[in-house]
Amino acid sequence: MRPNRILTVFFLLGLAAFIWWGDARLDRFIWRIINFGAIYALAAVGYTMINGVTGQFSLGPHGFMLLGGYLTTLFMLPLHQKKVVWLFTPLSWPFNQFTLPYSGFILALIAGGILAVLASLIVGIPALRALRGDYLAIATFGFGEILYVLACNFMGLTNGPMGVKGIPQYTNLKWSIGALVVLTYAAVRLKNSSFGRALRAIREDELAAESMGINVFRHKLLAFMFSAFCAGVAGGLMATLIGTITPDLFRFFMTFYLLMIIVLGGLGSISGAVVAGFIFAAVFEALRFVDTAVVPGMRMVVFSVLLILVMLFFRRGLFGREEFTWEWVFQGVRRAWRGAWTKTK
Amino acid sequence: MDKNEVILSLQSLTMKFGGLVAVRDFSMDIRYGELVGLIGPNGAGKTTIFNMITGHYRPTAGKVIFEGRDITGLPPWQVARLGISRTFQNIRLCREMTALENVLISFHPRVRSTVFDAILPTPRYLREERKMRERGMELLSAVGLEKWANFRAGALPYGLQRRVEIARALATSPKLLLLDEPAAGMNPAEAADLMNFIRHIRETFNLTIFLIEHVMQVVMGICPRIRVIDFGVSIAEGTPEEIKNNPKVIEAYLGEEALRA
Amino acid sequence: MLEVKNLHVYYGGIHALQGISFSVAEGQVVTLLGANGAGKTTTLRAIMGLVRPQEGSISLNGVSLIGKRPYEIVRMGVSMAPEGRRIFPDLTVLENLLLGAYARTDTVKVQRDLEFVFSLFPRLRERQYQRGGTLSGGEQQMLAVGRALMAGPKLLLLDEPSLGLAPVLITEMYRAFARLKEEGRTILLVEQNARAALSLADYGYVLDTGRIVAQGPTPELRESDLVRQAYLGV
Amino acid sequence: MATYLQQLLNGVTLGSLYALIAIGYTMVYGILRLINFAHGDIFMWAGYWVFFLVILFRLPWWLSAVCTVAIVALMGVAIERLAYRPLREAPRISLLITAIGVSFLLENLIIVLPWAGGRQKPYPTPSLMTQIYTAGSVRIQGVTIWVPLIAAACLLGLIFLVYKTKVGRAMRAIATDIETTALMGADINRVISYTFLVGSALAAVGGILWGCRYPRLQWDLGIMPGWRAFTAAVIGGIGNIVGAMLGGFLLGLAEILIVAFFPKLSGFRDAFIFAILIFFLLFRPTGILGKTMKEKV
Repeated sequence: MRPNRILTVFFLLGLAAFIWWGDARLDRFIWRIINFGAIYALAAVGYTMINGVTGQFSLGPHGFMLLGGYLTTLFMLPLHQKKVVWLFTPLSWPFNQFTLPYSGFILALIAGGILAVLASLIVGIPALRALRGDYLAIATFGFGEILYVLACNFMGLTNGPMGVKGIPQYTNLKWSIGALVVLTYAAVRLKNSSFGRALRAIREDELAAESMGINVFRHKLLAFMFSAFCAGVAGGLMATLIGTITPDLFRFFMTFYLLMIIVLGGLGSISGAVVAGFIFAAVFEALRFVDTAVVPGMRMVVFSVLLILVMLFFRRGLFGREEFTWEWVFQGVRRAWRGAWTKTK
Repeated sequence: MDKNEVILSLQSLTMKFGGLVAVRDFSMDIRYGELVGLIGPNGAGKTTIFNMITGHYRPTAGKVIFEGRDITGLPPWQVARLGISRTFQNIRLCREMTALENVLISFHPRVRSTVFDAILPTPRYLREERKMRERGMELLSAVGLEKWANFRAGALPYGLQRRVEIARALATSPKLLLLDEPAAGMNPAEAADLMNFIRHIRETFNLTIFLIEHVMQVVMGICPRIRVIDFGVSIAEGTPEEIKNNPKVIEAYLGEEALRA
Repeated sequence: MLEVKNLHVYYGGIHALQGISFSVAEGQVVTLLGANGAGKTTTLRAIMGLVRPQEGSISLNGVSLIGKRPYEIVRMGVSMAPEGRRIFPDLTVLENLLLGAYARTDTVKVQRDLEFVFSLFPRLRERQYQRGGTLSGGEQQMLAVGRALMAGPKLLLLDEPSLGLAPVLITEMYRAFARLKEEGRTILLVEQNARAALSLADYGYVLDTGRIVAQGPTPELRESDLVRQAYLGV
Repeated sequence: MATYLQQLLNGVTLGSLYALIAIGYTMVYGILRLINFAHGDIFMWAGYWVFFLVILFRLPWWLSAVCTVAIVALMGVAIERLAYRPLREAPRISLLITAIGVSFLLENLIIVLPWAGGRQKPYPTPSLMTQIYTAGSVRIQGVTIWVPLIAAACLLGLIFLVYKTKVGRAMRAIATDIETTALMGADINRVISYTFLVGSALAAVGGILWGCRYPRLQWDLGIMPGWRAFTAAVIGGIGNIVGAMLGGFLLGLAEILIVAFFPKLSGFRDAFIFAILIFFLLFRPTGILGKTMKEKV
């Protein structure tokens, strides 16, 4: 085995140990931040596949998260709670008939992801074929908003704007980081594969890629479906972390957060999306005191200014389009070491 | 392969943009193994003809027949898969990717593994990927680029970018290669070099080549048959010698005789 | 009047101009000849401030144009009819022309120049309320030249005014240029159509892949085989 | 009959408001190919400026309105100068992301401002607008008359500016070809600033009048009208000023009629707007009046 593989194995073992320890012992506040970080990172990894790697600007991940969130909720909410929540408009069949035990959680998450993928086909098949650039962005944004309106109005499924309370809090580090690791691995593999090369070629020069025989539309759709799946799973995890779900949870600001994350991480960098996802969650919570102590809403002011500044002065983000590698770490450490050495001299 | 069989037949191609007729009633047959030049002053409609062949434009009228099959109006990626590949007037490389990756893009349409093979990854996928890289390196060596395989395409000097673009086109295993002003922006020495290179790849890869240029001396050296167009209309065809002495051609390039006074 | 020295421009990775020098004296018509890709258009774009040269100097009556923005250069008295005409298709002919005088405030002189353009190209007067996009290729070229004249330039740059025009129209175009020359206008003319250009110009330069390979008074250039060679490779 | 007329007038009122906002989207898109996400928030800020000036500074209403138009127009220019101009050479997507950032900033600044905040505020409506006029059996509120009139005056003024003045000519020219416009001796940056000035001023007028019709102020008040106006711009053919006006009126009428005759569907109103938007993008991206453009290979 090459040394990098060994490092990776050790890293994963360490991560597993951390999850095992963290779920039991970690301070609840920090535990929550890390969970949120993993969920944001997960959605961002998918989002950067379509926006960054493929260069097709979607503004709709909040819609896919909404679908995943609601479907997971409908699967996992205990029957007695379903009766309490849907007071005025009864819950539609078949969700009023059953609920899944904890062991079915993974099924619910995957179902949420699949529902999001189906939705991505509905919007993606016409839109990715005909539109690009900001027109595509607007169409996907519109789709997300339509889902929001539907969520507000289809009382029988969503209980409308009041939302659903009392969702069992199944999400923990095992689930959130587990899903993140699995899907990030898939994303990295995909990006580095022949398919990923095709996606990057589409970003760089769609016309050239098409002239070399690549079915551009199918590949865009592939990336879009992957991003929808990640968003759907992330939505499910988020609903079962917070314990309540409302349409407002997945409005456009959610896409705004994800956009911040992938821009900060470097558009097209998967490792950048992961790192920035955790940073975002941490800063978001850390700035909570600004909201309570200073003025509510200050956080968002800070974030919007940050986004604008990144775009104006730091467009490459943290990682540019590069990915994390162990060599990169070694080089960094070596450089730091040498720097320290020369300084002490 | 019969040398006399027609590989590409353009039949009365016409392309209008709004009121402007870019190409009018253009017909031409190209036979297997030929190296044909298409020349004409700037704005004569040369690139438009290429775009109609490759499916970037749908001709207003007329047909494109490739190997006996009507391919008029097929999308570019299907045309490419049938065996027509091209380069662009202003080099269109994926600049952020390496030279090798640019070549590998062209192999992608023939990848058999599925996305899931790639994600897992299955042995089948790994084998395919390894083979692809080997073949990509072979191709780059064949065009003398092996040293530059892992350089960012956008960072290469202009002449080499041109070669990478040709290598990428070759990687689709084309039967017919369309080169759009390959010598643009090159000085005479570089252009001569490139012409040798084109001759070389034509023999190595057993290609039919259709070449656009507007610099006549570039084409004269390598194309046994040349077609000249002006204002979207064919004005002459023949050997370099015939073209050189054709009064219509001289007129198109140098301007009207009457203005001499 | 115009003095270009040792101009180098890199353009999308290409060393498009490799140190060219030339000058245009007041009242002269000077032509830059050369095949496509020789760097003619790049030279004009550098003069107009649309591309930034890496090295070299451009000066108009002793004032440097380097680093100036296009609109400042127009206000200093240089205007250009760009390659491919680039008229504004949604604006009327008259509006196109008036736009050419954007930087000018002396309405009387502008009106006089408008009359002059109309007398130069009577067809533009006939079509002054038509949208630019509805004009034929030749008329669009007239409009592009007329629009450049409306800036009241000391130096007029013409980029391939015969491009894509039928021979009859080229003749008509050059007749108009001849009249401008008679009036003593200073013109820098870029052409692929060597014969037309040489029939008009006083002095010519031949460009090849970013370098000047020949120059001289036009009668000399016309007699030399060089032009024929540059174009036909004979 | 009276109700029809009433609804028709309502539709015209709403439509003229959309038209005022749509102009800004369409002009900016025409020149920069940017969907200015922040435009709806510019509109929202206009309402708040009237509120600040009338309530806090105790200026008379008409003076507040005039000042608001000026201030908001300058806000638009400042946004372009600070956030968009540095990205002139950058990929268009960077510009769009920045615009989204500006939009969020403008919204959240309102939430943070001590005099505004996240809660609803009442809009100071002048009595002229609330007055009821009766003509036979038809009772008409002041707004229904004044809003379309003021809007029409503004739109006529705009048409004059764009089609009859030098700057207007440059604005139209720049939309087809920035570089050649520069060759005409026009300072591109200045023309773009003018465009933002005019677009934002019209949005400000829209915001002031919107408040008269719906006298509640909230930080997210600009979002949906903004999207409707953008949809109107797309319907009319984005980049086309007359098209934006037409699209605005069509959309306003359609919206009022749907709400009036299918009240059950009013909850889905926004979904319809976006469905129309997506429909146009997919099947008629050039809108009603737009022309097709071909990508150059």
